[in-house]
Amino acid sequence: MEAKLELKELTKRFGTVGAVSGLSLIAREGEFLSLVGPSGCGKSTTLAMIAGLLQADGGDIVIDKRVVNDLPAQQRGVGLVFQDYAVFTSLSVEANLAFGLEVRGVSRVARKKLVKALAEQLNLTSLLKRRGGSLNMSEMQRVALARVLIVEPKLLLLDEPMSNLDASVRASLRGELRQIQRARGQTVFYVTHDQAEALSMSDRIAVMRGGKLLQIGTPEEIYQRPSNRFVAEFIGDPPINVIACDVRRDGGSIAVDVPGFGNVAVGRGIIDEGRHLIGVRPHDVIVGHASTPGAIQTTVRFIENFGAEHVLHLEYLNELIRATTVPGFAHVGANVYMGFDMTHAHLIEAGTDRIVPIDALSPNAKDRH
Amino acid sequence: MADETVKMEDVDMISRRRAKRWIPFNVALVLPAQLTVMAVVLIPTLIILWLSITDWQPTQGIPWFKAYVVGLDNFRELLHDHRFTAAVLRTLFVVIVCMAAEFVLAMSLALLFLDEWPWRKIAVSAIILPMMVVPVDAANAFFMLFGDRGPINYAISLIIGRSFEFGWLENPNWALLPIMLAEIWQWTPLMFLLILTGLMNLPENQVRAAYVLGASRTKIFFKIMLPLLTPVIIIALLIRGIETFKIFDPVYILTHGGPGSSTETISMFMYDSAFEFFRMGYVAAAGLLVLVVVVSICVALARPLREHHR
Amino acid sequence: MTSRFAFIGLWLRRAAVIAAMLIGLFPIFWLVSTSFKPYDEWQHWPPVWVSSSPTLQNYRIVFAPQAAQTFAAKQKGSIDYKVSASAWKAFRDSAIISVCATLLSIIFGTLAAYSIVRYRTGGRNYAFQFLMVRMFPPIAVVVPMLVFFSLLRLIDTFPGLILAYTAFTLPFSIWMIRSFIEEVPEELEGAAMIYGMRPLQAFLRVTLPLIRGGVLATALFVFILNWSEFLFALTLTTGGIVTVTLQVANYVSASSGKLYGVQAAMGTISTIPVIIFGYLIQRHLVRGLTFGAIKR
Amino acid sequence: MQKIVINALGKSFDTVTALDDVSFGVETGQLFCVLGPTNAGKSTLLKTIAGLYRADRGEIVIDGETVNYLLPHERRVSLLFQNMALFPTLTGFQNIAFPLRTGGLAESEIKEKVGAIARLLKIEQILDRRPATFSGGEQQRVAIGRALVQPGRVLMLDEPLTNLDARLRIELRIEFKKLHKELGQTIIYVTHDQVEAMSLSDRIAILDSGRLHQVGTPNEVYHTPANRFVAEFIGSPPMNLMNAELNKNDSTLYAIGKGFAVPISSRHTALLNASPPRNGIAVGIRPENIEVSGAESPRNPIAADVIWVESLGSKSILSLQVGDALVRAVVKPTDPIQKERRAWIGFPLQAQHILDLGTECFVR
Repeated sequence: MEAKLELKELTKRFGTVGAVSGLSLIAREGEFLSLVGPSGCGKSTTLAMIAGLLQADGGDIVIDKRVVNDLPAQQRGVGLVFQDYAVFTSLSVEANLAFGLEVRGVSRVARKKLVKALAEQLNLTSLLKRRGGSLNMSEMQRVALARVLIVEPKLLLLDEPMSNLDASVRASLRGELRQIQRARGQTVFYVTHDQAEALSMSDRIAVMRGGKLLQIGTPEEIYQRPSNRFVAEFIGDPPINVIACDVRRDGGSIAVDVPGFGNVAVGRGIIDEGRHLIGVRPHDVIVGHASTPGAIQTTVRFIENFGAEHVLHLEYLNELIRATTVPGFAHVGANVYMGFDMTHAHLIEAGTDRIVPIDALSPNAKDRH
Repeated sequence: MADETVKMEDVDMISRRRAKRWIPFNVALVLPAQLTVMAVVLIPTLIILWLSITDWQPTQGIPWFKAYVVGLDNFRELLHDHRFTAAVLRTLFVVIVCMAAEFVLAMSLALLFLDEWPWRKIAVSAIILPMMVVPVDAANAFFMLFGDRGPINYAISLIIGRSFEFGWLENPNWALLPIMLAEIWQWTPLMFLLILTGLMNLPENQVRAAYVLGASRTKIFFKIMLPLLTPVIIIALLIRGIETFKIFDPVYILTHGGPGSSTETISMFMYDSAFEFFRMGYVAAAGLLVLVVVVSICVALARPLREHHR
Repeated sequence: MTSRFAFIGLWLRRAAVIAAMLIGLFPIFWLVSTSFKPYDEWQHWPPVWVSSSPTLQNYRIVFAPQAAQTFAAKQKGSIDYKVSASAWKAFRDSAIISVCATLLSIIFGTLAAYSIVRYRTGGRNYAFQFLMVRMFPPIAVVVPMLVFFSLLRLIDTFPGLILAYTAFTLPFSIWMIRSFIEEVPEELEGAAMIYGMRPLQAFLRVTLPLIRGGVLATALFVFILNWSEFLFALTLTTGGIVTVTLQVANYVSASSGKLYGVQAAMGTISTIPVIIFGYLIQRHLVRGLTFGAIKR
Repeated sequence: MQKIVINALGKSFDTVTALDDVSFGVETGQLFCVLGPTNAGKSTLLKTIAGLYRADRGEIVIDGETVNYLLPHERRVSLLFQNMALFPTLTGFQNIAFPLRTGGLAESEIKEKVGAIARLLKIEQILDRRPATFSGGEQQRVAIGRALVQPGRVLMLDEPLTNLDARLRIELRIEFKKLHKELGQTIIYVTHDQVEAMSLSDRIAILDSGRLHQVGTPNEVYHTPANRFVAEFIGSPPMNLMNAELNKNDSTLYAIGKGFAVPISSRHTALLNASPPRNGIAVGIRPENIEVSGAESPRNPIAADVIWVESLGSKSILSLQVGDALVRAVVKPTDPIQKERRAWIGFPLQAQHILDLGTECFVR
């Protein structure tokens, strides 16, 4: 598919502070691309540069094969939904939707028709006569989205559009937004600090930190094969467990020992011997009521109840290890056995926080059966 | 057991006292303000009600409360008093002209100050200087400027090329102009300051959103910024309208309502009636009429202000 | 986005700003300039822009009655004064009245504003009745006030004028301070109350320090209003108390009209404190005057 | 013993009813959540308990004492405001020490107590700075410190995590649980996020428009919701509710809707016979209880179109079209059904909930 948006070595400094440094990425035609990271990572700055509200200090912004660095915002063909939605509070919803058409010289009759059609599509018909200032947050969000969609931008930019909404509303809007995007084949560039939003909506996710791009890939890639410790810890709820381990080289292969568990896995990869870290998702922590090979006994300290599943916090040395179980599996204070399913575990190199690709990291054959 | 009962009642007493005291506490806080206002506004208003139906004049030598009741004669006379009706109409004319001029000037000036440029702060300070001049002094300055041998006439002389020594303040057709100019000169800065601050504090993202959507600057101004500015404009006009309606100082200093009664405003008319002709009953009636009109206009106008203040 | 309004030519805009500044400053310049002119330049034709022989004569006349008499004698006795008292008394009287009335207005106004904001006292329309005071043309209440004041023997006294000034500035005190209080989240007072303070104490110790800039600005604004007031001073005094504005208006000679230079001198010195205060409060003034319509 | 009892509490502002006949009790040492959407009246509830608002009706009892007419500080409760309400002119230290100042403690004692709290919350390094320089997380910790330094009879937390980054939220959630365990405080925790409420609390009260819908343990409100609001508010994704008509066939009661027909359990049948619904019913089923397979079978008899897949990493959520209803189901991230366009679903009898559309309450 063709590249709709390309960022080449994009850079922005505020004073001496580098907000974005050397960011390069491509958003393909019709793709939903999320830029995710903690606050202050430079994602909103990136968005403002693409929209034309901020001047880049270095690098190129290419939209539809055209360098737009020096174009004013209006001529870039982008649509922007602000974090605070910026609905025109003094205009009616109808006038809000018609605004972009009006400035493009669309006739009154045609405007009315287009507004009506889009309002029906987005369930806004009942709001059309209301004043922008009288809407609640989730209504504002839909109006802001519709206002931008109606002019059919080449690229739709969304700046944390869910952060002002209640959790319950957020979850239902995720699906809605994604469906609208699919139905229209709209290229979307979505900025958020919420990894759940990014995972559930995106075709691809770019993880950013400190102005730099750490990893870009499909949600599955980002979740299952993070490139470093930050991505692994940032993505996933409940978060991944990161535990100290010892790596031994054993001929062409390496062996991973976890204190208390002994040798948990073997595989092939390039990593120095010594103390490293291992990341295991709570789903891959196996909890049982009976002793199994490779499992150690532990106590349940807390339980987080998520309704459909419970997350146990299990004592391990001076830390707690999270494990996902079915509801009602154990109660607080219960003694259970825990072990690791190592097939999806990640080996994190100490010092660099890089995740080392290991061929066939597998449970130690000796302990099996 | 008896002890216990007493204690329980004590607790109950404390609670009840609190329960009762709760409301008076906040009322006590507004009491000083409320009493001051009542002393200076409410009681005089009651007195005005009485005086307006009498023909009391201090020169009659009888105390005001023994004055002769004439019923509605004062009001009847007022409605047929051309000097009064002329003063009312003239005041409304001054209010409308001044507000319009101040608004247009202030808005155009404020738009010049939206950009950041060097010396901007100093220019703002210079432009708002007139509103800080004591009004009586400002009126005196305009008296000098518009004197027959003042700098205004001199400037006109230079332009038309011959000596021009027009008596602005002595001419019944022109005397109102210096008064209004003094008022506009003094108070455009306030309107300017209000509108400028309003403009600088508009929700930035709405303007940016309109910009990204492709709207021209004129369009952004009329369609987005102006409506957002409405509450500020209403308040600015309200403040200025109310104050201009009471216009007194420049009239008193510049013309004292003259020549004849050609520049007499409502305040000036009432002042003269009270302190030149000592017709207190008549002035009271006029004051009452004005109060009723002003209060009803303000109650009507207050709605936008109140709604905005939720 | 740097220049939202580039649609008028840059130079045209600069010229307009300079013109506005000149128009704004000219009357003030004339006032100050005249205050240094000797007698024969006051109404000279062509007008004298800046005196070539500046004099402090006018200022001397303002402050020293003897100087005025000598001056009158020099002009062949053709100038007879309505006022011969020194301006010092006017400054003193004005200061007493303005300071007292301002303090009362601010104290009463702060308490009332606190009650209205935090306790919603009197419901939604209560604060509005205070604003209505400001809408009354003062002249309409002057006559009954004279009657009422004479009953209480308040005419031509400090308490009388202070009472009138306090009442007519209260609307501004209440509404301006109210908008400043509303900017402080009530949770701050809430926290102070939960952790040991009584309600009024919480307001005075937590909220008031945060809005002191605004309260000070309101106080200076009210002071300016009081200092510049003319109508009440004119009608509620009978010669015992003379305010600054009265003093200015009274520099009128029975035979030759206004004493331009003396009025200008008095005007210049009476306006100086106002201008100083005015610049001090400029920042807070707008937010207060718009009663919160402009958010920061 | 009951630490706090709220009895028929009512509060209105002008014409808006913020709290309407709210009653519940909190046991000593419990972490009690009040859960509801924005403007449900949650903050009003806390402020009324703290004495910042006066209750119009009803009673607030703390430790057996009616506190309605006590001043806030006399109630001896702590409240963490949603906006933190740190005193901007005071340093971090002074903010935390604030509640101690009225107690007449010696300066050294105050230092010691503040120091202990700061260590617990790991904020020792910011004690000298003003709140304006704090990050969101730091502000929050200082505010907690101020609420904890002089332990009140109850600690109330108003949306303490709402203004934070999603990531920080996940981390701090468990910190609250730890803190609660360490301090043994009675806590009332207000939130709009059902995940927080479920994962943290001992009991949950669900509040909407000033009215309580249900009070119960997380398991109770999740597995036996009282009404539609609770069922749709709790759970992510929430419970599926599919409208249906009752139909008797061979002595078995069936729920028949557009595109599906399911038998009704004998327990529900008995209840439905006892009080027949007037406006039909809805069949409720939690997404994780739906079985999805690629082929029709007696276990999975209902045909559905896969219209949408959300991948959350550890699981995937399928949005399925059944008749005209949208049904969501949770499957493993590796489930091949995600690639299909057509699926067959079924759900076990015991996982069914029956909602009476007349009363909007579940049949129990």
